[in-house]
Amino acid sequence: MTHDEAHDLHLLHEMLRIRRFEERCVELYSATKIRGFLHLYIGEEAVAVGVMQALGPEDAVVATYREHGHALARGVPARSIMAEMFGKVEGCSHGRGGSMHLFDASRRFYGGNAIVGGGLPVAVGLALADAMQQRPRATACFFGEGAVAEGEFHESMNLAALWNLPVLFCCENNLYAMGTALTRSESETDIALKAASFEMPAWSVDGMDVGAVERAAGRAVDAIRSGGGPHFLELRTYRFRAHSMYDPELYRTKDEVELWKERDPIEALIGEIRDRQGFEPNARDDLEALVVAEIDDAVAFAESGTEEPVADLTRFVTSRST
Amino acid sequence: MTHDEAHDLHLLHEMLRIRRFEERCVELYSATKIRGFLHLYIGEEAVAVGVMQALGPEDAVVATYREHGHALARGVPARSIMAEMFGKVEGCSHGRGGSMHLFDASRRFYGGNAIVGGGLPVAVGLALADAMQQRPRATACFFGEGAVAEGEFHESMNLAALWNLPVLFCCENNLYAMGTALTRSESETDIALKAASFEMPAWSVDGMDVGAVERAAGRAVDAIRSGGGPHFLELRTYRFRAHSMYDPELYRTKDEVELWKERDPIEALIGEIRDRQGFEPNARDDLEALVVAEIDDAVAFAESGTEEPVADLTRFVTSRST
Amino acid sequence: MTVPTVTEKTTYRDAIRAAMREALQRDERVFLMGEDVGSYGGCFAVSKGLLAEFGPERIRDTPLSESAFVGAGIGAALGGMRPIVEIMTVNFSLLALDQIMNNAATLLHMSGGQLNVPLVIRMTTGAGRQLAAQHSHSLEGWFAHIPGLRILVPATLEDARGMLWPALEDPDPVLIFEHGTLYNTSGTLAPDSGAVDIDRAAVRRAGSDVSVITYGGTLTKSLEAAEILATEGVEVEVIDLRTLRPLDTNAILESVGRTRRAVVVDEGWRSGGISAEISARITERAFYELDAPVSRLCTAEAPIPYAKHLEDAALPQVETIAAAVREVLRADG
Amino acid sequence: MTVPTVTEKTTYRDAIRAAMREALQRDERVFLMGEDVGSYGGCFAVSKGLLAEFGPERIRDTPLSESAFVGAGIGAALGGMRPIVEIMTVNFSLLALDQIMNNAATLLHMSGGQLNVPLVIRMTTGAGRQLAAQHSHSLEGWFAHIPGLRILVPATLEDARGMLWPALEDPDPVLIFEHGTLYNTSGTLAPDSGAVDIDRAAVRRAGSDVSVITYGGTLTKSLEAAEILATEGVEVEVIDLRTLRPLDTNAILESVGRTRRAVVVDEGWRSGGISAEISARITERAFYELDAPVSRLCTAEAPIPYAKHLEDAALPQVETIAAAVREVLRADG
Ligand SMILES: Cc1ncc(C[n+]2csc(CCOP(=O)(O)OP(=O)(O)O)c2C)c(N)n1
Ligand SMILES: Cc1ncc(C[n+]2csc(CCOP(=O)(O)OP(=O)(O)O)c2C)c(N)n1
Ligand SMILES: [Mg+2]
Ligand SMILES: [Mg+2]
Repeated sequence: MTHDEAHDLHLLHEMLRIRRFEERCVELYSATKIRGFLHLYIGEEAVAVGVMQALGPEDAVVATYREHGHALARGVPARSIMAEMFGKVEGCSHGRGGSMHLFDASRRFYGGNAIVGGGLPVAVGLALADAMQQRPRATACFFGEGAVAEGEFHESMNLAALWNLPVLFCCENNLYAMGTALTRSESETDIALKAASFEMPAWSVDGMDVGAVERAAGRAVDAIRSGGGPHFLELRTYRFRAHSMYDPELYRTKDEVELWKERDPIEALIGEIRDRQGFEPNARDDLEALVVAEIDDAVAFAESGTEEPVADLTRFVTSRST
Repeated sequence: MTHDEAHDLHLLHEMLRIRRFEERCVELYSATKIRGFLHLYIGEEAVAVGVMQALGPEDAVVATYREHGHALARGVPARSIMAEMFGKVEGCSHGRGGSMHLFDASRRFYGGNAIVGGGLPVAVGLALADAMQQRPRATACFFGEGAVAEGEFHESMNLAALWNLPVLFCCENNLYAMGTALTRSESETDIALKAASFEMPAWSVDGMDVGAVERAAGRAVDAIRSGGGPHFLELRTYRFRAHSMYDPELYRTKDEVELWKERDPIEALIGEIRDRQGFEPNARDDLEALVVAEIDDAVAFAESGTEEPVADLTRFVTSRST
Repeated sequence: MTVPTVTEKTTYRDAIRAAMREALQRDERVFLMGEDVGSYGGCFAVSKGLLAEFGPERIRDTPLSESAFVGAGIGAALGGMRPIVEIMTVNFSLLALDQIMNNAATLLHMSGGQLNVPLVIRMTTGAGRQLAAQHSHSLEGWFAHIPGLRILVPATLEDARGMLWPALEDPDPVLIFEHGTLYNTSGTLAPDSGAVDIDRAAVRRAGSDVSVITYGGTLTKSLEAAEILATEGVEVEVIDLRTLRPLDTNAILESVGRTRRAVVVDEGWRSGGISAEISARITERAFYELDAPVSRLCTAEAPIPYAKHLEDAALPQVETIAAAVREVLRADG
Repeated sequence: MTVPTVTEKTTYRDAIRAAMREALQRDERVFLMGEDVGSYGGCFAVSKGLLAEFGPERIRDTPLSESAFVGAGIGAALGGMRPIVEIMTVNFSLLALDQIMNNAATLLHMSGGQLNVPLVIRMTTGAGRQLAAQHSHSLEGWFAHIPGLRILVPATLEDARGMLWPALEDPDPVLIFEHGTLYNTSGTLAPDSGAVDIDRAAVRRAGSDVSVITYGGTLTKSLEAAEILATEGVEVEVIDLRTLRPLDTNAILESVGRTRRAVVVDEGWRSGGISAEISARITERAFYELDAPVSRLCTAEAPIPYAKHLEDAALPQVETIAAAVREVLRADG
């Protein structure tokens, strides 16, 4: 297998991990093992997987409440994510955060922010710390196109551009903010153009094509690391599922969803591999089996996890409340 | 005198009213008759006077804490403004607002907002009310270029553009927000270009030329009234005085200030009248005398005003607390 | 032909929707604006169907811009409309606090009585649904600190149905906090159920031994605790505050004057919460009538955790309310 | 050659500047960021001269974007820096409340102890300078409602000088509120004046008849009232809270346990203010030791008016504090 072939399989594996992990989450939600809000990333896997390829362990990631994919692609173990959603101490946030608040300081994965737009200023600050300490790092900040209307988006973009900070803004444009279509949330619907108005290099990328995402992110991160300041990627994608578990999806048609499903990033990559290099007959099955095993293990791990003692409820409200 | 000549004199008169009024305010501040923060508009008179020409009594105005000029040009009587700054019941806000909070509901003058950017959403709402009630009105909203960095600017611009609301955004670009130069507050220093990124017609105008301001505002308001949606004017101007009474002006040079003073909007208009039509030898003196009389009267009125009874302190906290 | 019943089965959610529909029908200046109130049908399905009935001008989906659309509500109110602004949940209202405190609450006074802001802001509040720290705040008591606002906390179907209209008639800004766990509450309501008094607290259960003073999401829990205590021979009076600003101090004092003991229950954090205010007022005005110090039962002073057992432990519960009452009865006068 | 004196003449403003300068010299991770902290010299001249000394990387002027630069402070703290973020005045902090409550105060707990936010936010608070409704808030007591924050209120030169360093050493977010009327306060300070304890309240004047519990802008007024009352034979103990979260409850109880009477004075609005919390705590823990109900003296529940006589009437003053004390002494136990 060539290096390229191996890498394609790696990308496929990563996307499958996210897809199957979340499908299992839905089952576990129905089984009331997982509770609270659960936002699925299914359909958008190429975005997180593509961008993460451009980052090294020294870089930082800030994500949203729809962040299972980002956490998995960043290397947060499936076990600790699943345990988190089960509310167990072994979870990556000790069971306190749940689906919307995955954290892993050791992997510089800073969450898991459930206030739309709330992660952007924090990402700017992480990048500021790197800049002030002269570390050639990047901070990738993910958010939806709905966040673009928020004041915090505007303030953060300006600050990052003004101070030439090493931030990679990754706008996941899936066309809807809950039930609000982009055309009803932005006067200027060309998000990359909008970003460019901050004097920041901004490209729009096919977010259903993991290779395209990887290449764009790679170029941007290279530029960022060499002092090029913040960059912006508009990643055009689509969520195949409802906004959350409680969404009757009144705002879009089944046809529209079906049309986008034809551009499934996983099937697209498989098609590409097949066309380009041929695809080992069992390659997909092998990956699927690996993924199932990983998820089974994660679920078993989560099931057997422990509950935090109630006495610890106020532990870590401050560092001294232990 | 032709209509045009009379109109030029009217513009001159309005600008002089503002200039002399504020000069008197400085004296009264030193005499501790006026207290609190006092922000002078001197140098920027052409902006308020030019824009107001385009508005009718049915239109609305939202301003900032640097709003003596807007209030005067809008027709709020000098008496009631001065009484306000003296903290008297006869003041346009009953002495409760002071310099930063001039209100006059009868003239649809909605203040007087001392939170930078805080007036923009309110202006959008006033325009929304007009749009929903199908009234062909405009709401003029004044703010400084410093406000452009605030999230509320971004949110308000988007909402106005998205909903095609009748707002005239008037950005008074005087190059500084307190001591912060535009180049250190905005990654994109072309404010009109920035505004255009909301898909809103945006022009930049010489804010030291009252005629230019009047013409631009007139065109914009015509367009707004006929359903053209929000328009944006960047009015390039300069404040000749300190930010407020407490500003040591460390951030700009005397030379820069002197250079701008050569473009004094009042002298510029006088020069123009002189060149174009000739200028009655006594015209300026006559106007100055009128203005002095008006201000003397206003000061006398304010001096003889009454203090609100302390028992009324909580009156109007709600409508029922009377 | 069936004889019409005097009451109809409904839910808290439907009662709020009915109130909005009525207001929209009754006054053409009324409109609803907020994130996903239209096409999505409301994030908690409260406004479902209203878009079809009233159209997109009056059921207005907004972009994610809490500060701008709350401020736009203020402006629209100044311009003669009667906006109902929905902030999805109280957790996002922090983004709009400048507009709420510095404009909505302030304009009337600061303008010397010239500028009324007849604005209604509705939002969901509270914990109990495993939504974790950023989606579980109970800040209504905290908002009650702000002069110029009226704060309503409907806990019953009648109030869900009846508070909106008087709120819209109020010439000043009114914030209505709907506890997220209440939307599915069901019960019966008279079909002609209409406006309620928004100035007065209500005695939801009469009792002579101790007053439990509460509101919103902890009312039902308090009533359940009272039932348990009744089996122990303790008669609890349960006061539903209904309005957190202005507080109906007289109703509180009247009850405590009789029972001489009080437990204040609320879902906000303890320090500096509304319970502290109620305790302080009782102490100031009824100190000599008290047989025991006023007691408070609030939420643990921590961000709300996701794990169910921890969230349960953080919030006032039937059992902890009952325990707090027993404790106050043990104190000697 | 003159013998060096042990104390130096200074002002509250200079003391804060000296504290910042020391911190900047001592720890290269420390930097200052906010509107006009650099070129302008600080809106209240607090940071004057620091730009020249430390350069624009460490004395960072920000655009007008309170939410973003407070959030950036949070991020920078997560990234290993020790930011001092200046919000010009508390009135503008409302724009940053989402970042403060949902991120700064929450991240450590929500992440299960992984993410410390060693951030210091300084801001001016308070009224008394005729700045009117939108520039006169006293919200420090209101911020003290939020778990996860430490709230400091330096009222003396020692505290202005000495609270910053321990605040920077605190691994968690600390908010420091500087009352605007204090900047010009002058007095003497030991040149080696250094870090102070930020966990404890202080007795600023000992007395046996009644405890006046206060902080910040009303400390001096309370001490003056105490002097007047001393001439009437009343010995007032004045407690300076110094830290509003966590409250030093023991110090309060210790004093009230001796004096058996308490007046809480603060410049916030009364309902739901920090005084209510203090009153409630005293009632809960020292009810049976009290000879009179705890009394509160706060700011009138109104936006602060511009006119001087009205502003004066709205705020606690020496005379009204003295009157409140006399009133509490009249109450019989
Ligand atoms: C400040 C804020 N307002 C509202 C919400 C409720 N909410 C959660 S997700 C969401 C839509 C966000 O859309 P987008 O940014 O496009 O991200 P997507 O969900 O499509 O990934 C909304 C309105 C929130 N979490 N935070
Ligand atoms: C939200 C907010 N932050 C900070 C301030 C303090 N402040 C008052 S005026 C001002 C500068 C504003 O500059 P600009 O918008 O350009 O208006 P100009 O004063 O130049 O007319 C600042 C920082 C404020 N009033 N509101
Ligand atoms: Mg989206
Ligand atoms: Mg300016």
